[in-house]
Amino acid sequence: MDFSSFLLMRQEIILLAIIILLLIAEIFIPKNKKSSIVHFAIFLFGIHTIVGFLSINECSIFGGSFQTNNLIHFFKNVLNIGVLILLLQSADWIQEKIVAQDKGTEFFILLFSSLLGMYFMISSGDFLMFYIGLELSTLPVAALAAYETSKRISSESGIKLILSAGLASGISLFGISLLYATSGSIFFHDIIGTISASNLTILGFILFFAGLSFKISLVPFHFWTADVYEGAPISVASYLSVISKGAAAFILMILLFTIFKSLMHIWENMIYVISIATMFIGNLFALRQQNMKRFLAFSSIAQAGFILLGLISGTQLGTTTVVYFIMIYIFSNLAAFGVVQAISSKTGKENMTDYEGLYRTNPKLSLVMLLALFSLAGIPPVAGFFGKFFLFTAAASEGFYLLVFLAVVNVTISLYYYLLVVRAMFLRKGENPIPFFKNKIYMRLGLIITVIGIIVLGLYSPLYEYIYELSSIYN
Amino acid sequence: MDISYTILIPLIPLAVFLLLGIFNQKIKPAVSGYIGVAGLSASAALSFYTAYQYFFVVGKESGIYKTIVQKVTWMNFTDTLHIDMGVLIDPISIMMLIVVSIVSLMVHIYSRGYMKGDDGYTRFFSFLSLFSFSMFGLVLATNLFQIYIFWELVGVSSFLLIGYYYTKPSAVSAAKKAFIVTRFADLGFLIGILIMGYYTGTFDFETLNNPEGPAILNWASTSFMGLSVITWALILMFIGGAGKSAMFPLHIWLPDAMEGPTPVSALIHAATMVVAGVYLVARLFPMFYFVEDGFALNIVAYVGGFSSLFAAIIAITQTDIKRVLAFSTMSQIGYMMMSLGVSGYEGHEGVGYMASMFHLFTHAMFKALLFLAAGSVIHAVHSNYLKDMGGLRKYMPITNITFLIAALAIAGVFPLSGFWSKDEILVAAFEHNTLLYVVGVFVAGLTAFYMFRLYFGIFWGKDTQYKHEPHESPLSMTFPLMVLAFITVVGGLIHFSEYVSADKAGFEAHLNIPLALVATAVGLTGIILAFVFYKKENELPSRFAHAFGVFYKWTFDKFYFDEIYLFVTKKIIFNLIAAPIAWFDKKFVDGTMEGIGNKTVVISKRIKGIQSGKVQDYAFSFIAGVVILALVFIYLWTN
Amino acid sequence: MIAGISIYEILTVTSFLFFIGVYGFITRKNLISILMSVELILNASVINFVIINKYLYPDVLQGVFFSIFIIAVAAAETALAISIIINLYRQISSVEVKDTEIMKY
Amino acid sequence: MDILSLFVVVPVLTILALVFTKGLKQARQVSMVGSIIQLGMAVNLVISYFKEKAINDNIMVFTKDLVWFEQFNIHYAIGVDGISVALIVLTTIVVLAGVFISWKMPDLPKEFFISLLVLSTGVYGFFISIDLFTMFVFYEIAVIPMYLLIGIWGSGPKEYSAMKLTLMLMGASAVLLVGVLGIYFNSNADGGALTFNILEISQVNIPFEAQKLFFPLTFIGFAVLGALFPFHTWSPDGHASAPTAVSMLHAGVLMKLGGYGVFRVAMFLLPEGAMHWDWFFIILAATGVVYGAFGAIKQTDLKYINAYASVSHLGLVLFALLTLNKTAWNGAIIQSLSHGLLTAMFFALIGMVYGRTHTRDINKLGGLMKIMPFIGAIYVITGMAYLGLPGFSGFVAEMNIFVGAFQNPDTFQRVLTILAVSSIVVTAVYILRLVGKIMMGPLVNDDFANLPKATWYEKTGILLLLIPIVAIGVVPLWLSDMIMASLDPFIKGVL
Repeated sequence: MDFSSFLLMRQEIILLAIIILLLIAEIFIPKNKKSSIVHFAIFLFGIHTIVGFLSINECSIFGGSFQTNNLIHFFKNVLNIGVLILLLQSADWIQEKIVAQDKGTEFFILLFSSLLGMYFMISSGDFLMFYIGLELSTLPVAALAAYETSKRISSESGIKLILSAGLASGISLFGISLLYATSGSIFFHDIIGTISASNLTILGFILFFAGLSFKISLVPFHFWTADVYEGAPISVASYLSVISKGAAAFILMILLFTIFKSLMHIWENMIYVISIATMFIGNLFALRQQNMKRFLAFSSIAQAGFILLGLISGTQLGTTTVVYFIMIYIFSNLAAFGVVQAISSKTGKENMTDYEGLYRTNPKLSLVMLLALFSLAGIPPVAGFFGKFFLFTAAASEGFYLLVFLAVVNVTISLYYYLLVVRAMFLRKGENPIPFFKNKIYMRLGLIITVIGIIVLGLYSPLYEYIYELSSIYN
Repeated sequence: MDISYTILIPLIPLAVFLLLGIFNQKIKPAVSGYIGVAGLSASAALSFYTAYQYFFVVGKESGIYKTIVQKVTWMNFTDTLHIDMGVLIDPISIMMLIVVSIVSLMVHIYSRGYMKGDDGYTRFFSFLSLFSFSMFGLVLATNLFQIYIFWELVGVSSFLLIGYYYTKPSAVSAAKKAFIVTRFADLGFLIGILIMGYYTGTFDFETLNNPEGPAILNWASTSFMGLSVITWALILMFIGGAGKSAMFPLHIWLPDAMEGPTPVSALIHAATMVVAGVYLVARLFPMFYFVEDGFALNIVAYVGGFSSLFAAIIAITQTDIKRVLAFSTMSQIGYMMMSLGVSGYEGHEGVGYMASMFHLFTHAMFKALLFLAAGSVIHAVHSNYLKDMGGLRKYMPITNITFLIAALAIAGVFPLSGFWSKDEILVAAFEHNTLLYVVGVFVAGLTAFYMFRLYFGIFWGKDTQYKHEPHESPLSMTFPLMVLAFITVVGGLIHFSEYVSADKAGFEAHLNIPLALVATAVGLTGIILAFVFYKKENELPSRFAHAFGVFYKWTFDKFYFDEIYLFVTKKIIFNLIAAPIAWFDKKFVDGTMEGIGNKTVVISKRIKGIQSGKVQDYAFSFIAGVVILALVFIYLWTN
Repeated sequence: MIAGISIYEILTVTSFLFFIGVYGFITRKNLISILMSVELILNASVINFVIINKYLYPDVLQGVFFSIFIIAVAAAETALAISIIINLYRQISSVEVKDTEIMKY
Repeated sequence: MDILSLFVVVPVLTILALVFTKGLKQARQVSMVGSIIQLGMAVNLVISYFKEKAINDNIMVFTKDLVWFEQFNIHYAIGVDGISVALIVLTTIVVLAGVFISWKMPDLPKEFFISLLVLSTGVYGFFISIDLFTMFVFYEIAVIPMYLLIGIWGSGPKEYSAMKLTLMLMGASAVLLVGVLGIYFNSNADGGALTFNILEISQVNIPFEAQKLFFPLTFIGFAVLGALFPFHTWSPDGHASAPTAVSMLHAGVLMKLGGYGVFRVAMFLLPEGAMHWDWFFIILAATGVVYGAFGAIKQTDLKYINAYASVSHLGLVLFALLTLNKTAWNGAIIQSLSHGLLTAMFFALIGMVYGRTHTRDINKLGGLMKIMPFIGAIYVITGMAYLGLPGFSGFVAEMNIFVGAFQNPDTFQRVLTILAVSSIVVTAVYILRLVGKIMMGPLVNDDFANLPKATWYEKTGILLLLIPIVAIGVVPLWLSDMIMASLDPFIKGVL
């Protein structure tokens, strides 16, 4: 292994460099110019995002601990774009609220660390790397969730997250230890060869799966989600619901399709059941939420249930549709969170009733929200429809018609509560609507990118074809 | 022979209708009256020309009046079934053309006087033209579907004209009733057509009516509940005819239809539209006669006979003069039906057919006359009720005379036209069915009685004191009366049997002297009785009414048929079908859908407790989830 | 390899440890105690890794290294958790778990 | 740009133009121009269709095929036959009439017209698609604006109705989606590639078991939009709350998507399934015909009456489709057109009455004929046309349906046919009740005495609808033959 192979970890290294640069900047930027750190961070991350698109070779380094390929690389880029949008959307909030408390740099550092953890998690080649990536991605987020130290709910959400995450990773680790016991290795490529459907393996797998499901917030491992989203700052909730969830779902898919392939007859049924439970529970809870963040939390739980529909097929088609869906989901959910963020940071209002009459005062924001919700609900011609349709196609391709049917029933339920928001914004006039306000450039940019994504991702088919090609390795 | 010009007969009124209808607001009333009369005159002239051409120039071929058809395809159903539009000329259609055009023209002229000053003058004429168009179309129809199409159109014209005074609730409900009852009957007609079309493969009258044709020869090929399907079809179609011709028990709309302006009653509800049912049976007479040995025809006969008796009895007690005339119309149409029903086919056997058509013709004239005269009376005294009339002969001489002529004609007094046609009907009944003959004679007596009750009641009887002194109607109204009276007098002299007969060959009809004497005697008895009862105001009528007691009351209330229908529609259809359906829809069908939605929300509320906010509960669920998954997937569901 | 003690006994112990941790997590009333329970669970895994490595696959030290990392991460996690708890304590003067229930349903 | 894609492009361009308009005046003028262009295109389409058909006897003409998602074999595939041409023309007419009727839209006019045009884009796209996926996409595009249209501009319990309507229709489309996927994954039964293309699938012998399973899903999925009993309850509430133009478009055009979809997808692609399930659904359809008619008798809200009437009339469409007979099918398509025009007309009239009197309760209305003669006269005419009077389109349609339905000697079907035929009487009852109550009789409310007469744009909208109603009713041959010629490929499936 020569030095150049470090370049294969280019994205990780650049991100690490950004973190260090920010640390240095924190030291050298004088106190009254701290707000420039926001521009600096966004600038650096923007560069990082763009550089990320340079192609990379498939590789496996550190004895197989770290591996990457085009699909993983592509997914990292998707995560980058997501985080970039997130940064754009929360830039104003950070400037006004966080930098004022002199905690701006740390915010970025924690966020980037978490992202770095995700890189390692999805690039992991053994359970150790996976575990470290997982923890690296979770722990900073817990800190971020509790970031608004003056707010009680923020601390509460932080403690709930850290404790639940601790439990989940403990259980997951116990599962990994059992898997280690039965297969004799923590390297994925070794495990593939030795894994068999013994009871201990299945137990280990289930424990491990539970730990990962926690991150994707699948039922019944989802309970922390809503509380944490509600208490955490919006950008953190947004990060948890899109980036963190997306990355976890992605790695779950890779693990299921590779090392646990031979357990497919087990996890197929498991996912079947969990998927139904997740969709129903997520939707049923979302129905009566009034707080927008909580609302989006349950909606994102339900969306996770849909992702499982793609997983269940276990084919290249499934891989493609899952990646495609996650990508669309990231854009859609970020758009929704972006609007919530914009309104919340201007007015502090987060309830659905506060949105009444929004269209008449802030038509553009409402339209973004409308598109986002339609995309989440799966209404054409916005991208969400294509994402969902293809997920269903993937499930149906393996004959899971009943599952698809239950999923479409859930689509209808979910449409109901998405329309509740539309109702508040468009149908009602509202006694005290949020007055018109103009967003700053970052927020606008952030929203525009999501809108473009929501519209283009679905209609522009070559993107799907591209993902399909990349996914051929998981056939 | 090219008869394509006959298409203009219906089209001219149509054009008038469109003209008057579209520019309703722009045309001055006087002008629209002239346009209407002019249009109809043109149609009438063409009708006469056609009649002349047909009967005297080109119609007859080797002793038989041929059927001339010209048509175009209007719509295709299947390879064989299609709707054609065209004209069919044969003796009865020509006869109907004449009837319709004469009466319609007279009514148009009459209306110019009668409707003067009315708000909807132009509208009235446009509706009249619409009706004329539809009626001409019906008469000239070449096939079942065409006749059905125009059948519906006359129905709607009738609706519009009955409801002409649309601000009057009674007129509106009468119009609705007329339309719905006939629509109900048309349902039978339509199903009949469907059956006929399916089993014979054609709607064309020519093919259907050909005694040697497949439709008639193969009538027995399919049967349903013991009868040939063709018989069923004919019965169903007769239901349609019965509805339009106000046969028992579908007659209830006709008396109410008198809510329309009187000229309308004269035109539609006396002379033309109501005989459409008779025309329909006559149009399909070979089928009725040959299929299943005239089973359906017997039904026609009995329904007709019963209706005529039933209506005549009711007519005796009614006090609204238009209603008396309406029941009289029903009775006379029953006569025609009965006559058709007892008719044979060939030669003199077919006297019933001929008599029926003959009576249709004469009845149209004198009944239109009666109505128009009655209209003239109503115009003068502004009331429909006998109690408001009496002694009018002094004020309205022309009306008096013409009404008398018509009354004598309908009573069957020699030598007026009614005598001849009624006599032929009784001959036909006598030759084929004694029971119906007795009924016929009895009805003849009743008819004479109630007509003269009416006549004496209006023009003689008590000397009523009028607020405004009544005066004779203007010429525009009396002129049609005189024309129609003239036709009523001379109409009987036409040798009808030579032109119109079931087998189209024509035959020589003779006056059957004994039967004629019986009928005349009965008629005169009726007149004399009426004279005794009503010439001068006296106690006799009420004493007799008392003597009949309950029966009188029943009759006066028209045997409660309206109430029965009301019960069926209001109580059964509205309250027992529609209301429960609406309720069911709200509670069950919609309730289920709502229920699904509401239940979802309820479930959502019920389960909110599991999101308790306690991190330890979450952990418990987490662990429980893991344990359950482990148990299930290690031990239970292992494939 | 410890004489006289087979892997089963040790695994039984770690399982007990694991479940004690789980039980503690679910029942303790104090956030710090819950945190300790999490540590128990992690420790159960740590011992598991070491024992499995030692008894079953002694030639490669994967398990041992894994356990070192777990300990490190657990330390970080605890530090973070404690800091959040302290922050919470500042606001509500309590570290009882029942005081962290304001967000629910 | 090909002649068909224009139908999607022009509305989209109109929408884009609308985005830049300000105020009611500009918005309505832009929409009017856009809709008139569409009408012109429709006329052009009819002419070109006849020309093309003379030299080209493919099932579909003007076909175009662009690959969209290659992996799924999803294409943007378009083409029309006589049926779709007829329905496209219907749509253009109703849209234009709808724009005229909405001439005075007080609240958020721009958004209103945009939503309206989005809806029409969906409808056009649906009618021109011959790819199941594209079709499905357009279907949903057509349905979803209803939520906003009813919710924002509606009246009464609009939020409730809008939600109910949207959820039921989207629920149905969810069921449909399963059906579509089922068809897709069985489209390789003969060894070819999986495809969404309707024409290609129709050549494939989908296994009977699959047809049996997926026909009900596909059928119900579409038929809910066609107000199949007992899934019709969205329609009365939805119509009652919707603004006039939306009711027109919805009942007039959108509900036709149901019948069209049933025919084009469920029955065309799954003929054996259709024959297998026929008995069941035909009972529902026939029940719907009578049930809707009786339901209409009892209602007192003008729009509810019309909504139930639509249930009855569209039940007749489904009934006709299920009789599996060419004549009846022809009738079903004509009925779709006819009902589309008539019901749009009715809703337009109701809108005018409501706009003036501010009530739709028939007990509070009466004698309006005297005050607004034009509206009154048209109301009577429409009523008459609605109850199937000859000379209007309804008659042509119904007769085709009845004659066709009667061609099957099966007693069961005969009974249902007679049941369906009997609805014409019930129709007469509620129509006359309606006309009698509100137009005729004495004036019930003196406040009504000075209500304004119909305006030019109202008259224009009405005449736009009336002319085709009469045209179809008086000279049905060309339309009937155009549709009939397109039915042959369908009939091959079930015979």
